[in-house]
Amino acid sequence: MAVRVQREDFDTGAEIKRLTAGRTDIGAIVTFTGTVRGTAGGQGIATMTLEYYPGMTEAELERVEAEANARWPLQGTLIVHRFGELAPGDNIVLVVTASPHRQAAFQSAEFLMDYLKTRAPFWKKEAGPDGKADWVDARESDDAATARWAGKAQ
Amino acid sequence: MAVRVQREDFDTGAEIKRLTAGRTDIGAIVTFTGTVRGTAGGQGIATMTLEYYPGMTEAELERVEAEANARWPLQGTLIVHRFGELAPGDNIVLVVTASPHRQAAFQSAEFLMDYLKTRAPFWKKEAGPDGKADWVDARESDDAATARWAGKAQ
Amino acid sequence: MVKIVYFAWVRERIGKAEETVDLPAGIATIADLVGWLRARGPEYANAFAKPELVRAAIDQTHVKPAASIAGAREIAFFPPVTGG
Amino acid sequence: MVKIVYFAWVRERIGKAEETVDLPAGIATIADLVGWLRARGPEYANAFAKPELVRAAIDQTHVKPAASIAGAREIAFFPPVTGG
Repeated sequence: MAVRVQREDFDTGAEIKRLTAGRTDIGAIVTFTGTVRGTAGGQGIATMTLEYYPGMTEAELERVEAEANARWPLQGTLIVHRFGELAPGDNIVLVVTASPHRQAAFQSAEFLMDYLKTRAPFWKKEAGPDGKADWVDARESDDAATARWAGKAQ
Repeated sequence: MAVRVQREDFDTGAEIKRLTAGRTDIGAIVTFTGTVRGTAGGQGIATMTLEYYPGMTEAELERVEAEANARWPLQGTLIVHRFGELAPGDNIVLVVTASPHRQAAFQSAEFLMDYLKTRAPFWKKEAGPDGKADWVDARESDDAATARWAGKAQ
Repeated sequence: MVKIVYFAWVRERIGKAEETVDLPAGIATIADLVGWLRARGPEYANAFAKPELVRAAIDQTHVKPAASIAGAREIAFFPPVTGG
Repeated sequence: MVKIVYFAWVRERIGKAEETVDLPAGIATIADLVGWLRARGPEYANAFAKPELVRAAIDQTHVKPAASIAGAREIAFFPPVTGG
């Protein structure tokens, strides 16, 4: 289990290797990589800036990572989330889950991403090509995606 | 869209980079990497050998890849499957899906893997530490996993 | 003395990321604190113009407006999170 | 003349990966072909001892035992697939 909030980019392939090196008990590794899209709601995006709450954000990510490990038989999990100014095409977030079973690896990665996209303490500001920047509003459809995990049995 | 059946190993990180290089319209990339486990049914595994049907196997993988692209809004898909003799910890199969939406990326990757684990023309032979080798029988639980996609709306 | 931290547009409107304040007696809850802050100046009034849009945390744990701030070391105000 | 290919334990039991055979008249379906193959020798009888465990494809498309083999260029026999 590991959580990192960092300004630097990450390397999905290297993270998989680190998580699985020398192990022969893992059968399934799922990764989710989130990237900055060049448009949002039909508008062009020049930059996306992510702010977070140092201390609280990491603690929340560790809590949800522990919850995923309690719900599914996982052998390794990793959450990496970037902050600062990002450009279209840049990586934002990485989730890696490893399990003997592919369903557990898929479901736990989706669970973690639903949380990260809706409940994790990050705030997003998007600037258009004209430099005009706005904070992004919270989205309801994402909350619905997270709600479906509430009370869900393994 | 791309399908490869190959003896050589693959590099998940490099495949992600190849699929997404220079693009700013992708928001979500999911990868599934399947690896050889060191035990099966409580027995140790020394090697796993995969046989396939050259021509038919690729055609089937391309068919299911096209089906995934018809069901979900995908911007890129990749299936790489190895054949030949593999050892515990080795990579077996890689699926990569890219989409503007994380749910589509997750669901299509899971759909492709359910197919690959149950319907794709591959045959698996496992050898124990004593060198005794047996062909693996088809598994019913995996067929159930594939059946749930039948007729499922997007 | 309690440290207050602000994030995203709450921070931008107030014009500072954090401050340490001496609270008068009678400020018992998050809602009390919001009321007190709003009276400190137009930048605060602007940040808390719609208090229902501002979330709070005490010592890095989410809390409701009715939560007691007794013993708090760090109180945070921020918009609803927008994820990654 | 039709090419027949075998995979996995079907291949191992028969002892060859492929062969090209001249079929006698009256061999119209996959099931007919299986019956004809079984009579070719003990290795074939062994491979097709439980015909329900052997799957078939004509020109790389899965077919049922009742499928006609008329016009087939390549017929394949293999166990149920076991995936990756």
